[in-house]
Amino acid sequence: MEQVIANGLYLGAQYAMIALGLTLIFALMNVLNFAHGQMYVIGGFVTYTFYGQFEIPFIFALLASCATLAILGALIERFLFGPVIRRSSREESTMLLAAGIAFLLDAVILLVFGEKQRGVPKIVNGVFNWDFRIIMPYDRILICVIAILSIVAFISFMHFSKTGRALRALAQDRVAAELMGVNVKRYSMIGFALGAMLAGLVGGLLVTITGVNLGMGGPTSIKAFLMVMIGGAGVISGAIAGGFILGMLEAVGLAVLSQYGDITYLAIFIALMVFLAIRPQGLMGKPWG
Amino acid sequence: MGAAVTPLLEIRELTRKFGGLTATDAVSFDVQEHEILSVIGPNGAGKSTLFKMMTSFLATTSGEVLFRGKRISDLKPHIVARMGIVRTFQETSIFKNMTVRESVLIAQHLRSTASLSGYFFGSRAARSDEDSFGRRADEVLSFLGISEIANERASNLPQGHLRALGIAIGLSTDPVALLLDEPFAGMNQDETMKMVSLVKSVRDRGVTVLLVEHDMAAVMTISDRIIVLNFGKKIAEGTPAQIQSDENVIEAYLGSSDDEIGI
Amino acid sequence: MNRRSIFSAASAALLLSMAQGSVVFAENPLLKIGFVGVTSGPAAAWGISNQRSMETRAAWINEIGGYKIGHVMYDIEIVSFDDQKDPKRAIAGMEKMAQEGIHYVVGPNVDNGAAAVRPVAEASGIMYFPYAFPKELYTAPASNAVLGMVANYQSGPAIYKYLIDEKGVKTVAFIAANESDPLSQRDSGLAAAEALGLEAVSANVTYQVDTTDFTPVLTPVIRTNPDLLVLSGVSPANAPQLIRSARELGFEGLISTETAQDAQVLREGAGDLANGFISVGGASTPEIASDMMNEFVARYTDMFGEYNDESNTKVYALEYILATLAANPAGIDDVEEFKMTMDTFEAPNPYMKGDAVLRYVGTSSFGQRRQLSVPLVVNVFNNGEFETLLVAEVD
Amino acid sequence: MSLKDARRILALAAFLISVFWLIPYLIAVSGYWNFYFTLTSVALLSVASAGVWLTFYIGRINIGQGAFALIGAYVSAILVTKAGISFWISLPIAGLFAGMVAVLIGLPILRLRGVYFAMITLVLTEVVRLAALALPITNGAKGIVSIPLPSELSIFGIVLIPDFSAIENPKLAFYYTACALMVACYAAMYRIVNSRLGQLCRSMQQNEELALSVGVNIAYLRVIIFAISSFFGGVGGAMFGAIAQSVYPSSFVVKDSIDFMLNCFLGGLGYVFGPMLGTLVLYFGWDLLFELGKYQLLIYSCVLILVILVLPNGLLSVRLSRILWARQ
Repeated sequence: MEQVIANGLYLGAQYAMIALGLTLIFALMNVLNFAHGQMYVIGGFVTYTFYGQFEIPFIFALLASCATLAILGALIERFLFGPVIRRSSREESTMLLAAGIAFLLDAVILLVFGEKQRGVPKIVNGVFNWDFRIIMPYDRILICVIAILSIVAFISFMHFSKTGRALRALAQDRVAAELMGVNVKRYSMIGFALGAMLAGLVGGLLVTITGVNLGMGGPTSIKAFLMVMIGGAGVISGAIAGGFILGMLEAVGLAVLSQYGDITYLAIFIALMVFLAIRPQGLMGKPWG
Repeated sequence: MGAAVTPLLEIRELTRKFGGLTATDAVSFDVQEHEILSVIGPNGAGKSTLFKMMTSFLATTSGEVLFRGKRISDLKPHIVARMGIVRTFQETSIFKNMTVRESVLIAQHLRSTASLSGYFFGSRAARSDEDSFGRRADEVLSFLGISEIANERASNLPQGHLRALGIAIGLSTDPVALLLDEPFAGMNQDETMKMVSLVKSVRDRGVTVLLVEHDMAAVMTISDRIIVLNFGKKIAEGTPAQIQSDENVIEAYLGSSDDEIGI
Repeated sequence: MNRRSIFSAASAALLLSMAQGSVVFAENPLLKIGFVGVTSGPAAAWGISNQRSMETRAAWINEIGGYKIGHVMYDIEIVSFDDQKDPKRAIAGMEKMAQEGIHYVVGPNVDNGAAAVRPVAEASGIMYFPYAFPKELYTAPASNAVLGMVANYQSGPAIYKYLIDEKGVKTVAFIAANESDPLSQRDSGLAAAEALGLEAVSANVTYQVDTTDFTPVLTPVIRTNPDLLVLSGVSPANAPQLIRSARELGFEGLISTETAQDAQVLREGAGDLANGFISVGGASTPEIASDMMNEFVARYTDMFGEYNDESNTKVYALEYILATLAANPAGIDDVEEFKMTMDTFEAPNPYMKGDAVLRYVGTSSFGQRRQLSVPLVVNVFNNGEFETLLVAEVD
Repeated sequence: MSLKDARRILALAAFLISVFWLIPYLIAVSGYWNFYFTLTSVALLSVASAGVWLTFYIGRINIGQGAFALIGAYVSAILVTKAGISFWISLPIAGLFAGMVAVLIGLPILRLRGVYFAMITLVLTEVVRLAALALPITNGAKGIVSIPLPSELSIFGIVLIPDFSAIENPKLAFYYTACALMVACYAAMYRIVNSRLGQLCRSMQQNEELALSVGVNIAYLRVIIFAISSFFGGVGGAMFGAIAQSVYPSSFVVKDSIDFMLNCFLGGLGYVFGPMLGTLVLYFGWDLLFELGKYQLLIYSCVLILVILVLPNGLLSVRLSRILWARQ
């Protein structure tokens, strides 16, 4: 049981981080960013290239991932989402753009980084083993701690910095924020860059444990959608809660239903559908239509 | 028993709670046929909640609504609408991307006789529906004096026309009672006066009109009777003259910092 | 109107590009061999290792003046189609091959693609060489599909038997992705293991293909403490994670799979934890690789920057097609001739040391010769390299 | 007859002639036989996409059509292989079954809007795939293979549709069948959109509360529309199963669901024939770029993004075609 909870916590921390960036972008622009997973993968590959190939210290490689993705995110918002959102008559149209970008990033990843699974040397060796009740490699514990710290840092940033407050105002009500003097164009770009950067950060962190390959993008996006839905779309605390809940669900589900293997995920997904049908706004979201 | 006519609508002890908050608290009143009845009160007094419950858009926590003596609470909203109790909303009460005439055509849906498949295959009932809807739409538009904007898209209309469209939509349903949610909000003096006469002419067609409104001047001119809510409770009921001199009402309004209300 | 103009523009574009295509190779007549498989998306590694090994070999042949079939030297052109792992696309790809007049196609890489292209291939007279295991594809009345590798229901027993005899394995656990191919492979692996008297202590645990962290998945499996953990139909991307998680959870038994893996990927993803991991490979290990194999690897690395060990088994399909055609040139336009040759065809295996031969097998599994005799090489991973554990042959 | 009607009839005639005569003629002349399958796919995928478009029409983002296509494919395959029913009878049953499932699922989930509905439908695709893997009747991971070609359909001894395995060119037969399905499907859509039904749907799409308050039974309407939408998905899926002669749990996956949705976006959500054009461009486009080899996906996605930048409201928002496509 302790192992299950530890697994759930660890999974939850990494999921929550993936969901954070997605929900931020969703809250700001009402865009369901299908390319979020691909951004995560790029983050992983950048860290792989710098840390695994060029043997630059891990922390710098991680920063390189963040920077790359922040720039990429800013460019995508400035030249793609921004114009399309302004000109399309139904805001769902951005989904096609998001999917197009996901295809594009997939193509770029394939051409630049290749088709193989990549991994990097472990950042910390050794396994924490508490009498076989909890077994957790040290690098996972470290990543889990970094993830939680990053989440805390992100929340403080959103609450206490000027940029963060502007972003939250924007997320709450675009028109009102504009009236209050928030430069909507500029902060949309910053917000998107920040969301993308979070994807890059978590990609860079997780490459040390899970490695990275070009196929991880799409499924990651979909998993992130699920977490965001569980917690409530566009709500930061919801994304975090959603991440931890999905992590726990998987850990517990896999432990309890393991002998029925084939239906573990079927059960999880059906439970999700029922939950969302009953409580569409998720745990903490506001109904949105 | 007395020979009193059954009121059109009886609101009995209507209560709605949202979590710990009581939006309306045991509100009771009657609505007589062919009157214009306004519900006023400071922001958050529970006026809109009341309207929503009367049209079944919101479930009641307790209490009930009777229509011609029959209970209509808990019926589906479109059933209540079909019985003739129709609500229009605040600014958003339009179909943005439809023309005025299309909107009015849609609004007659509850008088349709054909089935969905009838419409698909163009059955005789469907065709006769379409004809009568068309005639009726033109009649409503000319009655409200907005025939010239029949083919304009709603999203392109100015404020005043939007409200008229809202009323047109409500009126096309051929309602027994029309519940208007802030029909005068955001209008200037001129527009308001036009609207007031419009509402009166609607009543003169035999429609009972209920209003939720902030604009006191308009309310006082237009209403036969007024209900005042404060913090979910009914604090007064009477003719405009009675309400203007009611101490509870004056206190409620002075006590609130709502300065748009000029009592 | 719109539709028509797009259509004609499309035809024009296609004509143009085809015209160009045929100008480039002018000296020898061109023999086109097709590839329909997945070269993008999550499973890209499977198809790309296939496609690249074919392109490497084709470039090599063309460089040395072509391949002699009958009295003619042919240049080889590889025509590839990315089916995105979608059976609908795979059919379109096979149609495209038929359109190009191609009679020999390598692929598709997965079960549903291979099943979906069957009607087209049979109607258009195409022999295809899938890397998919469903027996219906190779058993009569089907006759156009040739299994391009060793099926897991063939390699599994060989591996299990070896492990029982040499390592004293008694209990086995299976884990598979919750997808058609791995699940089918798990089921047949399980049947084979039980037939050999192994006790299966856990065979129901599955994981989603998109899993990145296998600790929760493996926890209950490891609890059963098997002697052998089989990763059924595991993709090269998942293998290192699975191995790593199992070892970190304290698992000390053997781990094996019946699919081909890449040493570099294992090295990066699991490092020393992958030591002792048993997988099926081709013939690039030093013990058995011939000079030709070594040159192939060198050329592949030259062309694409990095070798992929999965290509060890995938180099064979093209070689078989060409060698069989050389044995009976009439097969170039007529697959019935090719099929007749298959029963008796035999040629030396250029990629392996010793006297191994290329021939068609499969009579015991399919009742007809519809499988390439690829050497069943079982490798064990040790300190970053594969070492050959045993070599066997399928009949 | 007004000029507008005359133009419409002319456009329809031109369309029918090009689909049923000109394209086969061009293929026969040019010898590009492989276009038959591609165009057959386009026709069938556009039928499924039409369903997605219908749900967009009532203001719901549907990323679950893959689920219904898979259901349809399995129902037909099971009926044909296990119950020995003629494919032509199984085809409408597959559609109806998908529609029935849609009613059951739709009742609770159609209350949701926006991304919430979208996400549930997305999960639905995965649920159906996993169920297909787990249920015994679907033959699990091994799929249903070796499905016979559609057999003869005759009424009172009059052969309506010949046995596909006996005719010389089943490709052409499938092409005609798929196109006939497509034409029927879009005719039905056109009729829905241009009848009062369409007005009701649009009233829902634009303002559900108001529609409800003027007496539109939106709960009923949206279930009906969702069922029709899924019917199209089921029929399209069943037909694909017949062409591939096999069905696997992965025959229609999340990616397909997303593709169906993208087809609608690309063609234009405001146009009945949007999904048809969107499917043609997205699906055919990929095939045409086949010559680009490893740059195929790169070029494809760049072109796609450019199109969205230039025409964010879909291809049909270019107004060259007022004659053909009734603007909504």
